[in-house]
Amino acid sequence: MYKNRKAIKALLVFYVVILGVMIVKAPAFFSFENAIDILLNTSTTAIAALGMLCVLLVGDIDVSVGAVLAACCTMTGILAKAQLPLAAVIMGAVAVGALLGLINGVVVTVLKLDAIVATLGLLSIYRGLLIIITKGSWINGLPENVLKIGQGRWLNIPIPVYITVVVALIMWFILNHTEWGRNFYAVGSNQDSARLSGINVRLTRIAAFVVCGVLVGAAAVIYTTRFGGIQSNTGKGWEMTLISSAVVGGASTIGGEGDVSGVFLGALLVSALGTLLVFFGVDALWEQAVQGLIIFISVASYAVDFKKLKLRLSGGGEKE
Amino acid sequence: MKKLVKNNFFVLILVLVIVMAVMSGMSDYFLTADYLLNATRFISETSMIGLGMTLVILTGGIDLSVGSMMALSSVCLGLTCQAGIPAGLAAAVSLLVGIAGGALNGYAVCKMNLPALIVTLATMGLFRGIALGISGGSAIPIPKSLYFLGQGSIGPLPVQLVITTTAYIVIAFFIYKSNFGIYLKGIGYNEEVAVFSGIKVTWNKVKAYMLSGFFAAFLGILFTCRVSSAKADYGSNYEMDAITIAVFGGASLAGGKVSFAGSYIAAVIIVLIRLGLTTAAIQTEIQSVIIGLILILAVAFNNFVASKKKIEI
Amino acid sequence: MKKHVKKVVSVLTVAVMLLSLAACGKSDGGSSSDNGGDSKDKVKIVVMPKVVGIDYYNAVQKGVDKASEELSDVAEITWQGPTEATVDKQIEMLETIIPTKPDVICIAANDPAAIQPTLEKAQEAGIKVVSWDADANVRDIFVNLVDYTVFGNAVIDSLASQIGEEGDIAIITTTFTATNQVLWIEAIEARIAEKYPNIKIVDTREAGEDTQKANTLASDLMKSYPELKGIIALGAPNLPGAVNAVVSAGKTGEVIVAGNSTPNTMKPYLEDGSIRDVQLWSAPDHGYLSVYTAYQLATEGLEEGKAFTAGDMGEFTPEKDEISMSIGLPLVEFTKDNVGDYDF
Amino acid sequence: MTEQSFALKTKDVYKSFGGNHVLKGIDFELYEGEVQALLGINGAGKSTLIKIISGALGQDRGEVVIGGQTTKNLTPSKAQALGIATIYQETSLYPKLSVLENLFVGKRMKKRGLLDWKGMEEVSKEIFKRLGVDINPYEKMENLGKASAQLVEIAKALTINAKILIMDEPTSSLSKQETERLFEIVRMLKAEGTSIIYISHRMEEIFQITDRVTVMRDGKIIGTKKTKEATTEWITRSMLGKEVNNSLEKSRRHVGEILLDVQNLSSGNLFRNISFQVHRGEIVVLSGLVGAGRTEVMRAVFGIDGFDSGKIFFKGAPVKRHTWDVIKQGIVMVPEDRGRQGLVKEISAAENMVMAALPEISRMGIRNRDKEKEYVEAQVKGLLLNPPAAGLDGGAYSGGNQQKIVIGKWLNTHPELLILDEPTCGVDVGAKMEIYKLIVSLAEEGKGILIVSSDIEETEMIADRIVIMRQGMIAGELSGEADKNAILGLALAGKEE
Repeated sequence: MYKNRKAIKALLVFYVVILGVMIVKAPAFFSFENAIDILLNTSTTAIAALGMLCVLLVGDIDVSVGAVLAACCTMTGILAKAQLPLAAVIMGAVAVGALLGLINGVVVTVLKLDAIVATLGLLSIYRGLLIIITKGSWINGLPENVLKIGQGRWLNIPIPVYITVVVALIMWFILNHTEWGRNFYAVGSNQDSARLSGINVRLTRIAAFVVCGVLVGAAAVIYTTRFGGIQSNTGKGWEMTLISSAVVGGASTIGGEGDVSGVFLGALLVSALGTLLVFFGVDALWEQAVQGLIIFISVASYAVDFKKLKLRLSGGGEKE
Repeated sequence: MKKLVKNNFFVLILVLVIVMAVMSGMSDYFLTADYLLNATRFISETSMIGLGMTLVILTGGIDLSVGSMMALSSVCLGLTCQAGIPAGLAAAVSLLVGIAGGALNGYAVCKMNLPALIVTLATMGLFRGIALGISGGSAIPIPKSLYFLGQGSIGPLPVQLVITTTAYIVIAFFIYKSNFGIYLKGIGYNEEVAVFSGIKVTWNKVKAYMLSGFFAAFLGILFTCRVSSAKADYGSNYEMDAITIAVFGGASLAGGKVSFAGSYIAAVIIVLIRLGLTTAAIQTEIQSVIIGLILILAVAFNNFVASKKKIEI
Repeated sequence: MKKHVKKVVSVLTVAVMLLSLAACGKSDGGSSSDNGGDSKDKVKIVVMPKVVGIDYYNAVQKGVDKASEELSDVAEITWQGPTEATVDKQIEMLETIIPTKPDVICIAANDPAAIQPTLEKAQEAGIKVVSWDADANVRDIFVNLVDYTVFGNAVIDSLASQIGEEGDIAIITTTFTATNQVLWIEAIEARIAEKYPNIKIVDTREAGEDTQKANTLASDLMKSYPELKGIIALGAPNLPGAVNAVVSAGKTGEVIVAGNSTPNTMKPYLEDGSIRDVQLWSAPDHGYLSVYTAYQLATEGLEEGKAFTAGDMGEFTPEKDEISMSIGLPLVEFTKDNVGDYDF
Repeated sequence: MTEQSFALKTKDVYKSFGGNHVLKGIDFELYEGEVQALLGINGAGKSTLIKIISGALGQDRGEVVIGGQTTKNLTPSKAQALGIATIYQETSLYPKLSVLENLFVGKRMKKRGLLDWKGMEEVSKEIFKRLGVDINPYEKMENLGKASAQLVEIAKALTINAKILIMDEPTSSLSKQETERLFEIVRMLKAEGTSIIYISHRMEEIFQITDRVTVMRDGKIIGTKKTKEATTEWITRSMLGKEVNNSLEKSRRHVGEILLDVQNLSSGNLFRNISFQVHRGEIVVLSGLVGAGRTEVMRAVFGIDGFDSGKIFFKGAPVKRHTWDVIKQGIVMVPEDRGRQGLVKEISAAENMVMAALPEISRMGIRNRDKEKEYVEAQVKGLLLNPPAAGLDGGAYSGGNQQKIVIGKWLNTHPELLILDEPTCGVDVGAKMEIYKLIVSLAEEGKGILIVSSDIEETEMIADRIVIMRQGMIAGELSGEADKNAILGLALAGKEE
């Protein structure tokens, strides 16, 4: 149950600084509507980043998520176009995610490959197959009943925001209060002793990939229904967004570390960056550089020892 | 030579021969001197990005920023030339930018103790962002005097081929013959032992990252000279190519174990497959499936061979 | 010894898989029409888009396929493009195609300058070069979509007429590195300077080709510039994102959106009035015309001022331009009345 | 005795790894409620036997009978369910997780299908109380020291009510006090009917705590005796298959001028005001309890960690800040944790042995293979490396020979002062003597030797002078003739007894 408070602390400091700057520079940023929009835009990233968290927790990584997203979106589109009921559409998308996650997990664990290499190869395979199958065409004109998920509101708050909160709560619960969730941490922290403790390491790692696939599938449903159309090249470069979100939120890329609240804050920062920069009036040409810089700084800030900093601020130099 | 065989070199050569056979069966043009000489331009470029990556993987790190660094170097070259700085000096500036970028990566990884994957993920965005910002996104023409580097030939051999092969030989020779090589190997396998052995761990690792940045920047120059203009969108996804090559060539991402000869041959194989399939008019999406499969199978096969060997000892 | 046998067997297995994959790839790959006949007598034409696997070029491919079928007895047409819209991938593909000595290469260049040496090489090898979609610096003829200026003007004119020729507008583009985007934006800026002194471009941002990003950007722009009157969204995936943002902010009619996209994507928005018109051209026609132009170039040659017949599209007359000559497509404006007539 | 029932029995167990026969027909018997010592030099097959009993490995042939029940395809979880708990030598903990989490991985408590964190916390507090230690269950594991980690490892075994407890060198990083407490726990468990397999290289412990002794050699059981009836001679002879000479020549050494002079060294709350000297040709042992700050002082001297105040001189000149400069000055350090700090297991012994000496061997950064070969061969011969070849990967050698490789690495730099941190930790009896002899001969050559050791017998045998540290400070200094009680008194209470 150890929490990586350091990352969350660093992130919170970061948030305070950013919000402070925004209050001075762009008060228009602080509106209910904008807050809701930011949450809405975070929803897909946050949900899928929680999936990435699971894979990172067991000490693996999944760079095929962008292609999995595209596959799940396509499935959502096809099923919705076939006028299937909403539940079936969701089930279908999630099932595709789970299946691809399963393939990822099996390839990584059974062939004993570095996760980054295996999922890199699979990324290329999924993308290729997807274009071959869909012939690269877009899916448009989804029926109203499914669009409600992405576009509907309840109590003036968009449905995806609720979904995100529910998924986050479920993941928090799984990761902290179930055997499986804790096994993710154990496997990522020390695979050998996990094996000796009687944990089925291979199955646990596969499970992490499947959970990741399922959550990407859930994100895909929202992604698809928000705009009612799917491009076959959806999700290109998305793996970097998800990994950044998880890592900025304090997840370790070597496993065993990271939690839901951190990853949620990380996803929020990563996906709100674009909005921040628009309000801040950063020249669009430099947007990417500034984004990279902010992510760099936020990650680098973990290297700062807060205890030492505190010591120094409160009179410091006691050591001498 | 014994060492090479041990590094799955033999397997790679066999794969190469098979690839050549399959490709020449699919297209009549494949096994012609012209075609293959021309192909070496692309092979050289891809293998050069793999060279820096192989070095970084040797230390147990990874460098995702190479593709972006390539774009940044390209744009720097274009802008400095445009500003009227002589071509040679402009190229030197680009290389310096590469080394500086590598030093930034190295500093964050080694001095601040951050995971390489994360640091270089961030600088990947940063470098490309800077390239975009300073260039404004548009293509910048470069002076004709530079074309030779990308389009010229030395005797019958394309310039890139000569440069990259030389770079590989120099680096491989250096790693084999110098203290630096065994230091990197020691650091890659067990950093703490290296610290206790009085090896300048930080400095040696930073050097590896700087070399990676240097080669990425060098590639940026060669590439710019081949296509005769500089642009901020060059080199996207090259980091993935680079990792593929290094791992396919026999490197272990855990560090310590790499093969330069392996990386070189791996680049030849991967590029020849890509080019050959294009020549044979195979659709790119099918190509990507094939290349993905080959990557997974080849690495799985390498692991299989390695694990067999361990038991035999 | 045993180990070596095992190695060889495994390698052979991989090779066989590769072969079979490649073989099946070849059989259903592309629109090459190898339905018998001696291919040596046929005119070989390679058509290369900026990128494959996106909807727009699929629409173009339909036209290419149609022309390819009509010309199947006399020409062999291959459709090949990179999976990423970058010039380096395109150059690499071209370099490997040149040795196969096709008669004509039709190229939609991702970057006109960068691809120049490669195209020069093709010409030296006796290959005719047709640029289409996006121009190149070296070519025998350019099959233009719609002239960049004409198109840029049409977009801004449409927007200006809807916002009363005054107010703040913002532009969402794909990337700052894409040539057509740069030229369109230049045209739009020039037109504003010339005709609409009261319109001001307050911001230009890139969304890639990502509907969600365009959507986020559009809503951010509306909040950041409360006075915003119009948004120009360039790039087929970006326009629906921008329109969606306006609709969900409840600002339909207050903030006008204009831009280019495909008819199927925009149909629901055109029909419910969220957007008045969408500028584009007929993508299948473009592919069709490019193939016929290439065929004409390879067989009878093209001369400026001399009309030729492009299948069922009628006659086109090449006109002189600063590099060689060009022909252009007519602009199509999709509205809710005609959007049903197109399917791509 | 015959009516006593067996807690565990193995019948004719065989195991081989790729043609290498590690176990050759083991019939091992453990009575209920006894503490049985399992002894053997490294490579005798102890670890393999234990892994088979605890389900981590499967046997090729033979049976494992637990509690009268013949097991089939034993796995770690099945073994656990049968009441077998193992405390491994190399700590098998989860560094990034909390102590609480570590205690319960694989056997977490549940309430209505959910994890019962409260319940687990209570149990953990109870166990720590029983162990008499104060460890916060919510502390992150990697923040704990090695001794605390070992205690958590023991606590972990207590969380399942184990019927059979296997302890593999449980005291290797425990202090005397902690060891005593551990023994109390062992006696308590024994009284409760738990059977214990106890593995240790420390003879005194064996006689203190065990009921029977089993000695293994070469994959076979050589013999089992009641501890009361066994003698040290019998044990060592059985382990080695020959008599060992336990005496060391101390007299031939000539103590020269001061080499190392540490003055008032302090660093945070790790250590304060540390002063001592090491002379040429002298063996100084830095004794004390685990956690007294000895390793930390050595790391500071060697330039691995910094320090706040104080001075270190070597041959009159200040010692430099960076490890590479310190090595050049003539100081080297054989670290405590061979696997993690001393030896790169994946590269050859030869490469390990030249790694630190490269600046001297190479010219302008380019390696000189011929010269390297000379250096390596000199060490292989001088250190009696076994097998006498340096081409194998470092990890392929036994513990004692790995230690020789590490020492060889340093001798190649021609040091004048060697710091050895727990040089015989995890080294079997036979190899221990070889290492002692080596250390003595180095001192005879006129090198200064500084040893950190927690092994009192070792200290008595080898030291010319003993510096004792306690709670980060120097507690006192004794001559090499001082007896155990004096050393222990200073280490425990800060005064001689």
